[in-house]
Amino acid sequence: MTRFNSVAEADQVIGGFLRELPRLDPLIREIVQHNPLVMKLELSDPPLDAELDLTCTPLAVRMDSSASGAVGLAGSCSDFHRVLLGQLPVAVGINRKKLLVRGSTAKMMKVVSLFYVVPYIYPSYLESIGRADLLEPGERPPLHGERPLEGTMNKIISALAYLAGYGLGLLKRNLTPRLDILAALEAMGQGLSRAAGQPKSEPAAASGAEIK
Amino acid sequence: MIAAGVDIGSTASKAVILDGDRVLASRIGPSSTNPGRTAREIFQQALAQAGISEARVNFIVGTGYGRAQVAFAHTNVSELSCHGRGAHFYLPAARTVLDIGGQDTKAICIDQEGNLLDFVMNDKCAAGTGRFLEMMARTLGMGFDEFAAMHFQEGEPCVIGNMCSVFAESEVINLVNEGAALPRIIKGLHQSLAGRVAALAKRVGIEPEVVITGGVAKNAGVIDAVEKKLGQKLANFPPGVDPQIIGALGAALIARDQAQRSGQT
Amino acid sequence: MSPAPVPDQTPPKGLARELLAELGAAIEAPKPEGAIRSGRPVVGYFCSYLPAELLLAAGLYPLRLRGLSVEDSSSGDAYLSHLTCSFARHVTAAVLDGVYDFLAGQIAVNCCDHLRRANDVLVAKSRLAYHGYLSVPRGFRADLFSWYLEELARLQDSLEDHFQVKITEAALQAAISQTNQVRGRMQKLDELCRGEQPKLSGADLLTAAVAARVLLPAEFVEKADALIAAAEKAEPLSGIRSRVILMGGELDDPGYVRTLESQGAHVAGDLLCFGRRGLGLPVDPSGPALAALARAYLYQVPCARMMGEFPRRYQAMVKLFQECGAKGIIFTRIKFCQIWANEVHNLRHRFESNPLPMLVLEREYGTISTGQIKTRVQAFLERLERAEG
Amino acid sequence: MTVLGRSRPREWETIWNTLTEMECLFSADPEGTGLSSALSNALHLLRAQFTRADAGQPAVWYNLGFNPELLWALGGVNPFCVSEAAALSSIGGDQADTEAFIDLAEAHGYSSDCCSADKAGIGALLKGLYPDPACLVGISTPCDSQVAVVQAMAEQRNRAPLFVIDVPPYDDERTFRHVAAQLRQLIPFLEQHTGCKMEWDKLRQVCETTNRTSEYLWQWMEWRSAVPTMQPSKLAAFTMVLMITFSGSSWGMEMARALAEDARRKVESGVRYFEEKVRAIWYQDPVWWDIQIYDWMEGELGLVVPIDIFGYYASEGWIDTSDEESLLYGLARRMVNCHPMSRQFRGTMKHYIEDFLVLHRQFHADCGIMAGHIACKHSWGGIGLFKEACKKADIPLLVFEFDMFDPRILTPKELQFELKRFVQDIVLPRKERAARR
Repeated sequence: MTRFNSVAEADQVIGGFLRELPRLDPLIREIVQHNPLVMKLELSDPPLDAELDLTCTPLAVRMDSSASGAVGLAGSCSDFHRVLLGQLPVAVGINRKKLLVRGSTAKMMKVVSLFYVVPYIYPSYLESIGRADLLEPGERPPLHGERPLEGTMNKIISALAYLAGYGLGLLKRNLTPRLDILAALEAMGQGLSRAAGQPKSEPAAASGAEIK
Repeated sequence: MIAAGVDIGSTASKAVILDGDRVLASRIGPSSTNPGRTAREIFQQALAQAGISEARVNFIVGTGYGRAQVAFAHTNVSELSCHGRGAHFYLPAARTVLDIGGQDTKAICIDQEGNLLDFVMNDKCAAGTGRFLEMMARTLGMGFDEFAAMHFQEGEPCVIGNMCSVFAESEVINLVNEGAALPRIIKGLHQSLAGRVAALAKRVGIEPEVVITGGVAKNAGVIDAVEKKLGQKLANFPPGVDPQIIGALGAALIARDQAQRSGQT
Repeated sequence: MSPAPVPDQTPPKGLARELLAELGAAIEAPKPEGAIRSGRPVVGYFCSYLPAELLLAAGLYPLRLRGLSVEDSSSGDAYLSHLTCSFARHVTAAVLDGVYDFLAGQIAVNCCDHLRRANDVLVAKSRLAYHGYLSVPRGFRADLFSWYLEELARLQDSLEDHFQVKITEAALQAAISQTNQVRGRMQKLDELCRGEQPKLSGADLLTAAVAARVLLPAEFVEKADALIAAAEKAEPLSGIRSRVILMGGELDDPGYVRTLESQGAHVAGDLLCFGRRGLGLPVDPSGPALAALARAYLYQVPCARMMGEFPRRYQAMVKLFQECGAKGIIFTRIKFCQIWANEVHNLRHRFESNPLPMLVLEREYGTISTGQIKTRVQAFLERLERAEG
Repeated sequence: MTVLGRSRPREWETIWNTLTEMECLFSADPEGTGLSSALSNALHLLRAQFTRADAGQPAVWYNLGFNPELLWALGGVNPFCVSEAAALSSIGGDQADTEAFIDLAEAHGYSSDCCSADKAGIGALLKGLYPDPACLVGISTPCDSQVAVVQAMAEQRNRAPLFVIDVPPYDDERTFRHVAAQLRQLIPFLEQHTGCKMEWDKLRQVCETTNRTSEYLWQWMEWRSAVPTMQPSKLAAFTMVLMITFSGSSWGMEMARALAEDARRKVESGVRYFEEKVRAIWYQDPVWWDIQIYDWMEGELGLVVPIDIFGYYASEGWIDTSDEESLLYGLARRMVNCHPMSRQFRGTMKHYIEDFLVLHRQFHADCGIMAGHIACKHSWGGIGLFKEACKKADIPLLVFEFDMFDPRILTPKELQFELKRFVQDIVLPRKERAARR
C-alpha cells in the first residue's frame, strides 16, 4: 500500500496530475457531458484539497479554494491514489467507507465517469515524473459494470483503449518503458477526434515545457 | 488549578475563570459578527478582572453558538451539557434547566451529578426566545429593565398568540393603536413566552427543582409568568450569581474536570 | 343627576342586540346553565357528522367541544407540538386544564389527524369517564353509508351500555323533531341575514349557530323566536360595502366575523362546519330514525375530508354565492390544517375557468390578529368595488 | 432527449441516465449486490412503464398508500404512483428536480402545509410527466395529506373517474373485511375504465409473488438485526419503495431477494469497514434527498440505522391465496396493517409506540431518532405520548423538524449537527456511564 509521507509529496504526485487535467479539457468536458459542475476533493493523511472547476473554459484546477462545490469526494491520499490507478473502483471505495461522497447524485454520476478513464493516463503520468515506483502491480478489478446502452462513455473508453494500444501498449511497455505523457495526450487528442468522426483538429500547440 | 469557560452566544458572550470551586472572575459582553475576536476580548477582560495572566490557566473550554471559533480553547462542548453542569454547581437539587437564550430556548434534563440526560430545543422559531422579547421591547421603544418592571403593574394581561413572533408583533402594534395599557401588553407578552417555554418543559418532563438560566432569567416578569404556567416555584440562584453566566461556568467546570482527569496540576 | 328614564319600549334594534348579547354570553360560558338546570350529564363531541339527536335521545346534554377562552394551550402544545392545529391544541388544553371537568364523557370522530391525536391524548391523560368513537367514512358510496349506519348503531350501544339508558325509537324521533325545529329557526335567522335588507350580521348568525350546538333545542328555539321577532322589526343594517360568503375550516368565534364585517363586508352566507353547513337541511323522519339520521348527516354539504366530493361542495358554494348575491368569497383556515388547505388549490383550479374573487386568510385559534385581518379585508373590498364599478 | 428511442420529458431522462450510471457503477462491486439490484430493478420498472406508455396501454394513477397488486394482475395496465417521479428524482436523479416540482405545486395553490411527497407528485403531474390516466385510485391511508392529494389529482385531471378506498382507524377483523369489500368493488371499476379483464389465477400468481417477497423481507430484517449490522444504513428504508411501486411484481421479489442475500452474505463474511458505536431506530421519514448522508453517519459518527420505520415489514403480510375471498382479505389486511406508515399512522398511537419499542428490542438499538417530517401531523400530534413512552422505557429519543424531500427545511449541515450533538452529547456518555456501572 503506497503511503505519502509529506504534503509536498502528495501535492507533487496527485496534485501534479490534477494540474495536468486542463490540458485534456475537450476530452474531460466530453466525459462529463458538458455539465458545468465544480467538484471538491478533500483528501486526508496527509491533507490535500483540490477543486476541479468545469464552469470555466478550459477547466481550472485550484488547490487552495474554500468554495463548496456541487459534488464532493473525501478519502485518504493513498486510497485516492489507488482510485487513479484503477486498483480501487469508486463503488468499492464507497461501500467500504474508504470514499465519502457529498452532494448531488446526478452530478456525481457524471463525474464518476472520469474515474473510468483516468487509470489509462495516470500510470504514464507517474512514469513521466519518475515515480514508476508508485505503480502497483496486480490484476485490475472492473471499474464499472458493462453498460447496457451505447453512450458517449463507451465511445471514449474504446477510443482510449485503442489509442493507448491496449495490445500495442503492452508491447510498447515491454520495449520502451517510458511513454511520454505529452505525446500520449496529443496522440489521444487526435485519436479521439478520428474515432468520433470529427475532422482532425489542429494539434495542441506543442508547449515546450517538458514535464520533469 | 485554574480553568476557564468561554460561552459565545448569539446575542451575548460570557467568560468565567475558576480556581477549584471558587469563581475568580466572570464577564459578559455583546457578541459581534466575529466570534473569534469576541472570545479573545471577553477572555482578556475576565483575566484582567481575576488579575492573573493567561499562562496560569490550565484548561479552557469553549461553548455556545460560536464555540468552534474559540481558537485558544483546548476543546469545545455543547451548551446543553454546560448549562446543565453550571446549574447543578449552584443548585445540586436542580433536575430541569430551562435556558432561554438569545436565539433559541432549551429544556434540559440532568441527573443528580449534573450529567445531561435529555433535551428538547425550539430552534426553528423565534417565539419563546430572548429575541422575541428584545423585538417587542424595541417595538414598544422601552429598555429591558423598564420592560420587566412593568409586568408587576396592575391590569389584566392581553391575550397574545404564541405561535409566531411575527404574528405577535403585529398584534402588539394593533393593541397599542387600540390604546391598551402597556403593562397589560407586557404581561400578555410574558405569558405568551412562558406558554412556549412551559410547553417545551412539559415535553422533556418537568422534575423539580426547575431553574431558568440565560439572560432572560433576569426578567422577574418572565420568572413570574413561567411559575404561573408550570404551577410551581422556580429555584433561584444564590444572590449575586448572574443566570447569564451559567453556560460559561459549566464550561469552566468541565474544563476543570478534564484538566484533573488528564493529570494536569 | 340620574340619566333620563329609559323609554319603556327600547327600539327593536336594541332588543335584538340584547338577545344576541345573551346568546353570546351563553356560548362564552364553559359550563352552559342549561346543563345544570336540566340535570342531564354533559357529553362533548367534535364533529358535525356526529348526530346530536343520538345524545338527546339518550337523555344526555350534547355539547360541541371548543377551545373557549383558554388563553394559552401550553399543556396541549406539550403533547401535540406547536406544529399541529391550534384548535385541537386549545381543546386538549381546555380538557387537561380542567375547564371541562364537568363533562361526563367525550365522543371523538376521525375528522383529521390532529383531532385523532388530540383524542389519543384525552383518552390517555384526561380524567373523563367515557370516551366514545365514531369512524365516519370519507365517501358517499352505498357500502360506506352502511358502514356509517353500523358505526352509529355501535355508538348507540356504547352510550346505552355506559349511561345505563335505553335509546328508544320514540326518543330518537322526538329528538329529530326538536332539532328540526332548531334547523327551522336557523333557516329564518339565515333569511334575515341573507335578504335584500339584512337585519342580522354574519357575526350574529354565527353566534346563533354556535349557540345551537351549546344549548338544548327547547332553550335555543325559545331564544331564537324572541330574536327573530325582534330582528324583523329592527332597522336594516347600514354601512355594507359588499356582500361575501365565508367558507373554510373550523371557525367558532363570532368576534372574528365581526372583525371581517367591521370593514364593511357583509357575510351573507357561510359554509362553515360550526355555521349553517353543519346544521344542514331538516332531517326527513320517515323510516327508522337511525337510518334517517345517517342519511341526513352523511349526505349534508360535504366537509373537505370527504375524498372525491369536491364537485358537490363546489356546486353548493356556487349556489350559495348566487343566492346571497355575493361579490366575493372569504376563505379562512387554521394554520397547519391540511384538509382545508388543499381546498384552496381545488378552488383556484376551478376559478381558472370560472373566476370568482377569493381572499384566503390563515389564522391561529383563540386569538384574532385584528390588524392583519382589517388590512387584508379592506384591500379585498376595494378590489370587489373596483371590479363592480 | 431520448430514452428507449422516444423523446421524453427532461426529468425522466435525468432519472434514467443517473440510475443507469449508478447501476453501472455499483454493479462493479461484488459486495454491493443489495444496492445494485435495487437500481437495476428500478430500471426494469421504468423500462416497463415507458414501453407500456408507448404501446398506449391505459395508465392508472394511485397515491402512496395503495399497493399495486391488483394493477399488476390486470396485465395490460400501466400503474403510476403519483409520488414516483419525486422519489426517483431525489434518490436516483437530480434533487433539484424534486424541489422544482414542490415549488410548481405550491405556485398552483397547493398548500405548503401538505406533505412534500404529494406536493412533488402534483408538481410532476402538472409538468405532464405521467401518461394521462384512464382512472384514479385513492386510499385514505396513511394520513390527511393523502385525502388532500387524491382530490387534487382528480381535480387536475378534470374529474377523471376516481375510486375511493376509505380505511377506518380501527385495528380489527371488521376493518379488514370492510377494506376487502372495497377492493372487490374496485375490480369492476378498473375493468370498466381500463378495458382489461381481471383473471383470478393471474391475481393468485401475483399474490404468491408477494408472499415470496414477504418471506425475503422477513429474512432481510432478520439479518439486519445482527450486531453489528453489516449492510449499509442507506438500505434500511427500501421496503416502502418496494411496496408502493414494485409490490406483486417479479422485480419487487428480485429486489427483496437480493437485499436479504446481500445482508446474509455480509453478516456471514463478518468483514467490517468501520467501527459501529451507536445503533439507532430511525423513526418517521428517511433522508431521501441525500442517501449518501447515511454513509457519512456510519463513517464519521459510527452511527448505524439497522432498521427504519419505512423498512419495518410487519408479520401480517401473508396472503392466503386459496380463494378469491381470502386473496382480497389478505391484500386488504396487508395494505392497512403492513404497509409502512399506514400501519403506524392510520389509527391510534398504540401501533406507533409499540412498533418502536419492539424494533428497539429486536434490533438491539441504543436510541431512537425521530426525523419529524413537518407535514406528518399524526406523528407530531403524538410526540408528547411518544416521548413519555420513551422516557418510561429509558430510551433516549432525538426529535427534530425535517422534510424528507426538501433539504431547504433542514439543511444537510444542520442535520449533521443535530445527529453529531445527539450521538456525542447524549448517547455515547450514556453508554459509557452504563458500561462503568
